[in-house]
Amino acid sequence: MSSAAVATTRFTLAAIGATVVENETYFGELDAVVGDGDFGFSLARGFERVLEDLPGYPDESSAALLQAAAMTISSRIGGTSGPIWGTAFLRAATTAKGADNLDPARVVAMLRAAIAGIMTRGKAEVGDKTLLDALVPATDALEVAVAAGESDSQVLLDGFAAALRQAAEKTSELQAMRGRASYSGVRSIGSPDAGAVALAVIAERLAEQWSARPAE
Amino acid sequence: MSSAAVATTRFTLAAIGATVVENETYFGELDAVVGDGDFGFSLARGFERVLEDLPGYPDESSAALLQAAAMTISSRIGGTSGPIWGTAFLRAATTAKGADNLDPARVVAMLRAAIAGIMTRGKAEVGDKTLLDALVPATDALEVAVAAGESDSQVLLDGFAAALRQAAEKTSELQAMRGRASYSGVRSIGSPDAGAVALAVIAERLAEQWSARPAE
Amino acid sequence: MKKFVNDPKDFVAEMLQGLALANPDTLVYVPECNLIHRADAPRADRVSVIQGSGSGHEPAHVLTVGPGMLTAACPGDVFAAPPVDYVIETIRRLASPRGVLLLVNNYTGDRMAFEMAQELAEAEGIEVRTLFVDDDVAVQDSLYTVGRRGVAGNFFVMKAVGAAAEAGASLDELVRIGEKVNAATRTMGVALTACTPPAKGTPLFELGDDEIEFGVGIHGEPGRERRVIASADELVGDLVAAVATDLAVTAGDRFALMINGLGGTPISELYLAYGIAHRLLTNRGAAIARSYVGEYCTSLDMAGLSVTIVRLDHEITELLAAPAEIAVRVF
Amino acid sequence: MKKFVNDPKDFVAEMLQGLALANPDTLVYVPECNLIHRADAPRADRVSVIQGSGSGHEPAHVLTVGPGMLTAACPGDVFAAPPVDYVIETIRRLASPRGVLLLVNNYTGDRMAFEMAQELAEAEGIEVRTLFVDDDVAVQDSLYTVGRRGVAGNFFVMKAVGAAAEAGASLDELVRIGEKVNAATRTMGVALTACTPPAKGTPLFELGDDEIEFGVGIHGEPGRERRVIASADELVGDLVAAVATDLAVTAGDRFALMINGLGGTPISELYLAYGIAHRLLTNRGAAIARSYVGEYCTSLDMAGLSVTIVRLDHEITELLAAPAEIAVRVF
Ligand SMILES: Nc1ncnc2c1ncn2[C@@H]1O[C@H](COP(=O)(O)OP(=O)(O)O)[C@@H](O)[C@H]1O
Ligand SMILES: Nc1ncnc2c1ncn2[C@@H]1O[C@H](COP(=O)(O)OP(=O)(O)O)[C@@H](O)[C@H]1O
Ligand SMILES: [Mg+2]
Ligand SMILES: [Mg+2]
Ligand SMILES: [Mg+2]
Ligand SMILES: [Mg+2]
Repeated sequence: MSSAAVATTRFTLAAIGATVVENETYFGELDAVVGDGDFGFSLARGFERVLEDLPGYPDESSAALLQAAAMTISSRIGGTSGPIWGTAFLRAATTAKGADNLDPARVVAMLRAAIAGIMTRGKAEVGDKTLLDALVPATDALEVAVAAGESDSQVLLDGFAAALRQAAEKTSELQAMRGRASYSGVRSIGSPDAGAVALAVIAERLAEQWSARPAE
Repeated sequence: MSSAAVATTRFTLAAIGATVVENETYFGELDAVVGDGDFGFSLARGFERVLEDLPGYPDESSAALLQAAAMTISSRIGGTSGPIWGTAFLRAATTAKGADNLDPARVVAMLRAAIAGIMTRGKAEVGDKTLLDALVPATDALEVAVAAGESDSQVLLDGFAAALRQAAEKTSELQAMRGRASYSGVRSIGSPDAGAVALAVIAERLAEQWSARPAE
Repeated sequence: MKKFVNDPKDFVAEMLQGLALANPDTLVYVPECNLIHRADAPRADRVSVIQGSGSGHEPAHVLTVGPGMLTAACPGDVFAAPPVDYVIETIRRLASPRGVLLLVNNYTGDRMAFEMAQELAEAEGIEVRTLFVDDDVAVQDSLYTVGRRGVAGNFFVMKAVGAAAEAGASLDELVRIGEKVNAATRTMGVALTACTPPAKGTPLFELGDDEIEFGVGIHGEPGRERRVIASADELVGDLVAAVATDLAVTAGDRFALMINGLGGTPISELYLAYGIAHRLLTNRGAAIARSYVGEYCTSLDMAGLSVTIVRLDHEITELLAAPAEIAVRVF
Repeated sequence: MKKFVNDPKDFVAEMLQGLALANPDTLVYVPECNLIHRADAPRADRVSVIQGSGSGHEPAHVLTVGPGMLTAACPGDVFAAPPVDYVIETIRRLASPRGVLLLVNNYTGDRMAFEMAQELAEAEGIEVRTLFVDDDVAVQDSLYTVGRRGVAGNFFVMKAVGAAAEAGASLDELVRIGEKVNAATRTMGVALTACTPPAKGTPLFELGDDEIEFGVGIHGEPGRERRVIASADELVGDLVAAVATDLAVTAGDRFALMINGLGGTPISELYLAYGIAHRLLTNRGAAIARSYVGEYCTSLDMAGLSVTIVRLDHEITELLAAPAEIAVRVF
């Protein structure tokens, strides 16, 4: 496997981790509106461990790196987010297996696998006002762009982040049907889902830093 | 005994009771500054009962009336104020015994007896920042005025109330040595003693209403 | 934020350290997986009863570990279900040949962690059953597909199952008992103030000086409805009406009645509320055979209370009355 | 004000009604004199142990009535000692040929009411002794001529005297034990928030968002010093230093350690604080032989805690460990 590809995955994990840690308070506040406010704390405790352990993760493939991250996430993050994010990373890792480079089509396949994993784990569907309501439409858009022949990763990532942001904002219109927010009934309408917004923030930061990724 | 004198005592008790009940919140706030805030509540629960029972109190003498009030106060008021005010009224009643009319000299004697009772009961002295620091100097002033030949009860009462007010305000300069306020140490300096201010308020209200007392 | 806390990240660990230091002979604390278990567990002749959930609900559940109640408690961070790994490790350490019973309050995060852990533990050959508690009548709309929440009523499930386990009941028997008690239990709560998680540092939601949250959960999540403060008679009356209607209280029935403080409510107010609830239920012809007033399942420093009723039969009454020795020492 | 209260004037009466309804078999409530007593008291072969004080400190003292602790409690209104008449009536109803012991926290109002009542009861031929509790080291300046206050340490006096009375000890013996325990006990507290008496409706004092009261009493009266909030390590460290210095803790001594919540502090924070205090004392070479964490003597809804230490000898240890059955049911 190309060590450049592994370096990019490492770079990506580091960027995600840093964004989650920096946004601990913000993500917690998003969850506090109609949830219980622990989302930022839970994610941060897991991803600060990912950042800490990242140097020691196996270097042989992107899949191995992602799988190691999935393990850290599962073992350190509690609440709903632990199983959800842990499953997502694990499924993505499995789908990355055997790939020399994570080309755009492969990334779409990894996202699809992550989505399927989240759905199985959380029994949520699109429309239930969860992070799926950002991830599914943004993955759809990414797939369309890739199918249309776009291959510049910066362009694709920018588009993905924009789609996540747009869809995350739109979750404000939804009533929560899953998770703690659902207990507030119609009062959950009017504010966006914490998990959806977190995905948008993470992708936006990654897109901003993408030009600084290791040379391939 | 003159029934006019008894009517005046009745009128005085009613006025005191009404003032205490009206000032429940204010007296409580005074006690809250460095005390525990129950002074207004305690007094009000006792004097509302005095007002209620007053029509049934024995009518034969001022002493009997005052003694009945002392009993109600002792049995209904808790905290420091129950024993202090109960003792004061009881001693005043005893000193009133046998008097046909409560002339100014007699009133001074009753106040002296009340003061002695409070001191025995509470082991407090002048300067300890209690209601004694209003009652003692005001009684001194009253005695001087009576000795100087003043006999108009309105004039005497006005002077008594003014002396109470002045002395009560001056308690701000003292550090509390008795009661809950004493636990705050030097922090008790700067605000007046609740009991002292309450006496001033009661005397002022009585002086205002004095012209409406039953004809003698 | 004004709290007794050092680094908020260490909040749960430092609380558990204190709990272990205060109970050196009876409790064991395993920091690696946030585990508190009886010093004499696991026992080959007893089913191990384990309850997990987020922290912030003390005395639930770390303080209810002991003979006659839980074998172990496996808490997560404040308001967060424990990570799956902690649960698996807990099950492994408490595994008994008679089996392991997991008591889980019905929340998405808790369900996922315990279901995943059960799967893994079974794969390792440990016999595991899971019992979900869902006593909160505030969540009743069928729209809310996640179902009712588990709140203070979980105490009764813990107590009954714990007593039966102590007496040597089988795993099947414990599941039967737990399901029966859960089905006979209803709770509804009201919050007068929001709570402040140490890591957040500010109240979870804003309430006006005269506003309250009706039908609130135990995680500081807002309730079903925001209202204006009313008299104790009215507030407790509405809570009693909600649980009594849902459980179809009828004359002649016998109940346990619990007033549970949410963390910031003085004991005096809880007893005042108890008196109101007791009278309202007996006015309906119900008999109150067991009374519980105090803190059983809290929401950090939230001021508020919940009312729980349990319809009693002979078996439940006996199990509730059985002795228990838990880490809450009052005298 | 957001509280579970109807007319504030009825607050104490309604609380006591609730308490009586929750404990129908064991407690008797006498509304005329705010009295809660054991259903089996007075007994001709036991000294009656009675504690009075203002209300608002629950579970002290109405909830600590029962076998092995108090025979009766005689509370006043919130933060107000009971009227003398209530105390006399209480003594009359609980009079025993073996005598009556009054436990009184050292405050002016309480002293006066109980001393007057004792005088009157003795005139009626009842043998009465009074024991004053004054464990609060926050009041140490000789300027404060009223002396130290009685605060959460009164629990240990009640518990030891209650156990001895239950075992049939004489009035003299109880006085000796009570004085010994009181002399071996020291407490110091800190408040993070002011409390709100129902009748006042607003907090007793104003504290800024980062301000705390150090050396606070249990009546919401301000403490010795206003400070800025600090870490739990620092706050608890200062409290431990104060009590340990005053009681001259030295290596090798054995202690009971209590973390008492003042009413609005979550159990989690109390255990966190317990861990700190335990470590600090053992660092000084002291051994902690008995641990108490929870609410023992509160100040309505005040957030805060106090640290109490009791130097143990064999006799005190035995009395503290003796069984007791009080009206706080946790399971
Ligand atoms: N059933 C579910 N399936 C997928 N995602 C979910 C589900 N429930 C909640 N989420 C996501 O998780 C986020 C909250 O995560 P977290 O705070 O860890 O959960 P909780 O505190 O409720 O256990 C929500 O904003 C939402 O995006
Ligand atoms: N030892 C004492 N002797 C006389 N008066 C006292 C004494 N201590 C306090 N007082 C008076 O009582 C007032 C407070 O009364 P109250 O609130 O009933 O007392 P507490 O709440 O401290 O028992 C004080 O403002 C003071 O005037
Ligand atoms: Mg959450
Ligand atoms: Mg007072
Ligand atoms: Mg959570
Ligand atoms: Mg008082």
